[in-house]
Amino acid sequence: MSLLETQSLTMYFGLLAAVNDVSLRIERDEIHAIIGPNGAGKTTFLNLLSGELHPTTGSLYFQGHDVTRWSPDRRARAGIGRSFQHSSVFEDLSVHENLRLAAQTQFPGSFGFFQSADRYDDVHERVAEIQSALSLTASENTRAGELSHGEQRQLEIGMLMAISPTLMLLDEPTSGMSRNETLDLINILRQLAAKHTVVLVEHDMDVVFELANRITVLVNGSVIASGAPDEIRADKAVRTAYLGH
Amino acid sequence: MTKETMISRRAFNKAALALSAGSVTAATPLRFSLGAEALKIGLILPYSGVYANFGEGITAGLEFALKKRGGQIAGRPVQIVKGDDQLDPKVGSEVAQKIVTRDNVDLVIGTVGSNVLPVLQKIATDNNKLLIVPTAAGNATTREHCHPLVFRVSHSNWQMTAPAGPWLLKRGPKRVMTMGMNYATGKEEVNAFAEEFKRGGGTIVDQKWPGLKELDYQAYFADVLAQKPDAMFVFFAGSNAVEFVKQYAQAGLKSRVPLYGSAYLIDSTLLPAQGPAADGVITSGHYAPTLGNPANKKFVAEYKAATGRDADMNAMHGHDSLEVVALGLEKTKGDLSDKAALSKAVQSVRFESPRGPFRFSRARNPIQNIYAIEAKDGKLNVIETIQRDVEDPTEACKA
Amino acid sequence: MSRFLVIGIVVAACLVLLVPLAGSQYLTTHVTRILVYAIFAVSLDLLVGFCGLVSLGHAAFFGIAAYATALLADKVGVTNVLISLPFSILCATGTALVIGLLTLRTAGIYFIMATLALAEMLYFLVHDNDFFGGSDGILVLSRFYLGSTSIDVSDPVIRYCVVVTVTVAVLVGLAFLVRSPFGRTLQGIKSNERRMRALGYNIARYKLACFVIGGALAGLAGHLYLLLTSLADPSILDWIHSAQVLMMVILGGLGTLVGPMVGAFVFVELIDQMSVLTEHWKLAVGIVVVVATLFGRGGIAGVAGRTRAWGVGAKRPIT
Amino acid sequence: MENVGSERVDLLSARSHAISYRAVAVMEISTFLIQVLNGIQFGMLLFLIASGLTLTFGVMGIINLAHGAFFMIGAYLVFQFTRHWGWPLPLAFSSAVAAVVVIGSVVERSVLAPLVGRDHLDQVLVTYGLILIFDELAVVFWGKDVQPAAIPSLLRGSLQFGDIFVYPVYRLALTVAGLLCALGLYLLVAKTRLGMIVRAGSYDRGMVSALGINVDPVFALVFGLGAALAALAGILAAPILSVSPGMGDKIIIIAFVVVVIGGIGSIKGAFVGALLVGLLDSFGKVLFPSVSSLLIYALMAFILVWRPSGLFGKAT
Repeated sequence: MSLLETQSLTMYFGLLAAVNDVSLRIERDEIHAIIGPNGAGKTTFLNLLSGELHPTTGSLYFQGHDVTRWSPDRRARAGIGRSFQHSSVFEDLSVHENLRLAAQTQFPGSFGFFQSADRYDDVHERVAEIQSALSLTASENTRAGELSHGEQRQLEIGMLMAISPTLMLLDEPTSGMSRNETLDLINILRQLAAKHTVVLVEHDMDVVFELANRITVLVNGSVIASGAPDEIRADKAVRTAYLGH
Repeated sequence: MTKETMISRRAFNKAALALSAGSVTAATPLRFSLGAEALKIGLILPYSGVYANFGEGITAGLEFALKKRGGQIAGRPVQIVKGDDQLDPKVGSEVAQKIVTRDNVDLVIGTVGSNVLPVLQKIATDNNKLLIVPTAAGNATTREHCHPLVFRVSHSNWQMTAPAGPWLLKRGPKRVMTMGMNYATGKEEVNAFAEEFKRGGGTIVDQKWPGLKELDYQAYFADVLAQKPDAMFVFFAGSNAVEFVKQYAQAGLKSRVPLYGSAYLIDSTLLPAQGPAADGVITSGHYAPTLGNPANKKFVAEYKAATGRDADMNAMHGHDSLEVVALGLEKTKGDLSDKAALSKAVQSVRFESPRGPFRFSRARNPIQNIYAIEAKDGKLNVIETIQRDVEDPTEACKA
Repeated sequence: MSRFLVIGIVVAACLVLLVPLAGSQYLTTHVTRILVYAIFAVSLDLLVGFCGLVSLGHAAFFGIAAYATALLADKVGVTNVLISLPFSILCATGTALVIGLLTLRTAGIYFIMATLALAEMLYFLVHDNDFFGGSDGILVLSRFYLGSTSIDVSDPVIRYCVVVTVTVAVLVGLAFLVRSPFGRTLQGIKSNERRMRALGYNIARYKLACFVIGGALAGLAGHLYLLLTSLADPSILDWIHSAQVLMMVILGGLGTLVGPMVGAFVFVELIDQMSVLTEHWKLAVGIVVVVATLFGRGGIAGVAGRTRAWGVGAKRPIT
Repeated sequence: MENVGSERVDLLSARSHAISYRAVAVMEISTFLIQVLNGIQFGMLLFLIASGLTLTFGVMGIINLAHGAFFMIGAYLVFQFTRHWGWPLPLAFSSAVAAVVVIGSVVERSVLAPLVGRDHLDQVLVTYGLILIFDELAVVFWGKDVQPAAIPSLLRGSLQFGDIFVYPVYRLALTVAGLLCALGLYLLVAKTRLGMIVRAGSYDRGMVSALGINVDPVFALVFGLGAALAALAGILAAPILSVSPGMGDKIIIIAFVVVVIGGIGSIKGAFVGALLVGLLDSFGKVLFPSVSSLLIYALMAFILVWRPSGLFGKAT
């Protein structure tokens, strides 16, 4: 059984099919990249997987359950975590608090009404781990809104790490990053991939071919190719339609 | 509470207050021997909000009357402390608290809204102050809630319209429809009329109670046409009265179903805005500026000369409130410390008010004439006296 | 918490304790009233400032509790606060639960208008119904007591002590609440709802919990208000009343605990002083509200926070 | 005595219920027709105000509680121009609308433009503050008394068919004026470039700026149009309502109910919402008098539970 399976997933905006009849299987432990030109429907597809959008037709199975109509939070609790294309951190809150909010979802015992949130040690430890893994410890008391763009992207990944999802949906994690920051992030993602299944939407082909062990190409909402990186590299249709040479 | 127990508790209360609060002002002897000590009157009225013109009119009338008395009552100079209750009980209770307990006035005159009066009365009587009510007309004030220190100068709601019941029957209409704003005053005034009308053998075909926030009464008029009553008796006040009278005339109803109502429907502040729509409408009330008695002629002329304004019901209420205080205090020689004597003195006040002869009932509500007043060409004319010496039922008053 | 704030709170607490000793009954009841509104404002701030729920119907819960207390006293003769307090809070909480379930399906302006609509329905229900005393409301003539009749809560000084105790309890409780995981979650929802959902939080449930707690606290304020004035009348259910409390919260500073209390004080005093100075006080209050909202971001607490010279540290992002 | 009194009231209200139920059963066709006319007429009045509100929101994203002030100012200005300055009605009428547009633009530039993109909360508070300011300015300029407004002599009198069907000419004129405005707005929104922007705005406000439009003149135009419509409503309503400080406050909340029922930003929604509220109000007063005040709020609550973004609003 695949971890995630989509069956003829289709999403219309008005008369435009942003995602058209996509049937795809995401296997456990793979890094599955979704690529395609701008406007190909990659982010819409990711939103369908995370539950921010509900498909016009088609269905979606996660670990064998039909999750097509599930809300985003229910999917998150079931183990589908995501990052956003434009950093979506809690700008008014500190880095530490951002991570803590993510981490506390993993400790059901940590939901009190009166005891201070800082008194829950297991949550605290988890946050500390992530902070040091991402070298964010120094800026833990900084307002997230004041972080650099690259740091915000890292924090975004950190929050995803904190909820430890079975399936990670990453929407252009390296967008707007410098070369060095991108290299750091590739290392982090590689470590993550060891423990999680990842669906990666990315336009930086270096990152894609560096990390992915399967690639699906979307053009105008439809899948034109899906396979191992080498196959995709060699695929004529992809080269003409997308890579342009 | 009887007068005796109240008085015996007064001293106790005062001592207790002084002890518990250590209040300097409360502990100051209220003996009048100081002579020139100013008489502090708290004046709590709506100066903003929908009935702000009531507050203004009453104040103007009161200040006029005070000026006529040389600014003195029973030899004491008068200091007036004003408070705006905004026709809002939340604000009213705060303002009353401030004027009664902080400014420590000798007596309170207020207010217009029957929704604000209960808190005002509670605070005034809890602190043993004389309260003169210039307008607020809720029946309960001089029935169940009556109190030896609470005097009303205007009228009770019942008084305003009850005499119109049998009177209207005599005029001809047998089947009457009523309409009144859906709040305490509207209900009391309309129901008092309806009750007396039925007692006399008339029929109330239907009763409508439009909400306070309603703007448009047109929807009710189709029903009036369908049920064809002989007459319509209504209570509306303020801007709602303007809207109702205009819309009633515009709907072509005035010539089909004659319109009657409480005097609040067409008072002289509203008449200019109502214009010809008010012509021929007859209301029942205790006062109109055109009353022919000498006291009124004098009042209207002097008031106009002194203030430049036309006298109206509110000015008369303000004027009479001050007269009641002045005449009462003259009997006690300006002394307010003996509450029983004070209550008795004010109770026995009699004078020729602009509205006609004025005296208090046992429940401390005026006994007065009720007139039929017709609007004609921008004037309010008294066409006849509906009933002389109307007294609000006093059975419910035990104090 | 900065040293300045601690000192400020201690000074304020001392002043509050000294009030009855000043010996003025007016001052005592006046401060009582401000404290009642402070609780009311802080309860609304829990919704607006901590959870991002802008409600124009919050006075409904305040009013329901005041009416529940008045009806209990008037119809049943129960004037023991130990009974009427829980009863009235229960009524407010139940109402908040129902209104919350209905309105939280909507968002943004729709939520503002939905809360306003339901509160207006309650207003008319009470206003047009003789059981609730109609337009004049219910005036409670008997005195309230706490447990035994020897503790007379209608006495200004005792009532003051009760209200001060409750205010402190509410503040301490809320201070713990906003630092708890639950409180932090609310702040997360206000900051970025979409992200919270992606983290797996069931937003609707948290919002409802917040709405109901806010409603219960507003009910507490409503109960104390009735002890103070003895009158439950329709104007306390009016949406204008909600708007006024919203102004207190904004004036004082959203998302803080002390801010709304300061806002309540400033707002009450502002209207009080303005209405003495000029008949056209509404003009002045209107201008203050417009200017304060346009330029005074973060309210009084925010302005004080930005003024570092005052020593109020602006380093801490939250609390 | 007092017990007897309250019993009496109950008896009376029970009686009036019985009568109104009977009225339902035998509601004659002419009565029914009159109520339909009343409903449409009140609806058109509401539409004139609500359309401005919904435009302001759809295009600028601003919730303007002070929209009722334009309604009030329009009525007061006509009063000032005709009564005090003796201007002929057409001149007074058009000058008043123009003046309100100017006042509206000043308000828009000075106070509302800075609020674009800010919290609804800030908008609610600032515009509530504006209500206080405008209402009090009316008191300062024209006093607290209710001011007169007469029906133009041409439109006085009422139409009569048979015994029961009597209807004021002026109200018919008001209805027609409202319908004409609705038609004009429809054409504006359906056929013009401004209309396209409005439609884009009601779908997604981000789109307006994405279309590369300089928003400032558009905002000013839309706001001015909304203010003009509200002023028109105030002027037309003045002869049947009362010209007094705060006259806009009573109607603005109902107008908001209309906007929310129809879906914020949608002119079509405002039109349908206005008719629904107008008819419900008119029939509710006759058929369910004891709860008529809360009916429209109940309708709104019901619609929001059913469709959380109103009838024609963009689903969120």
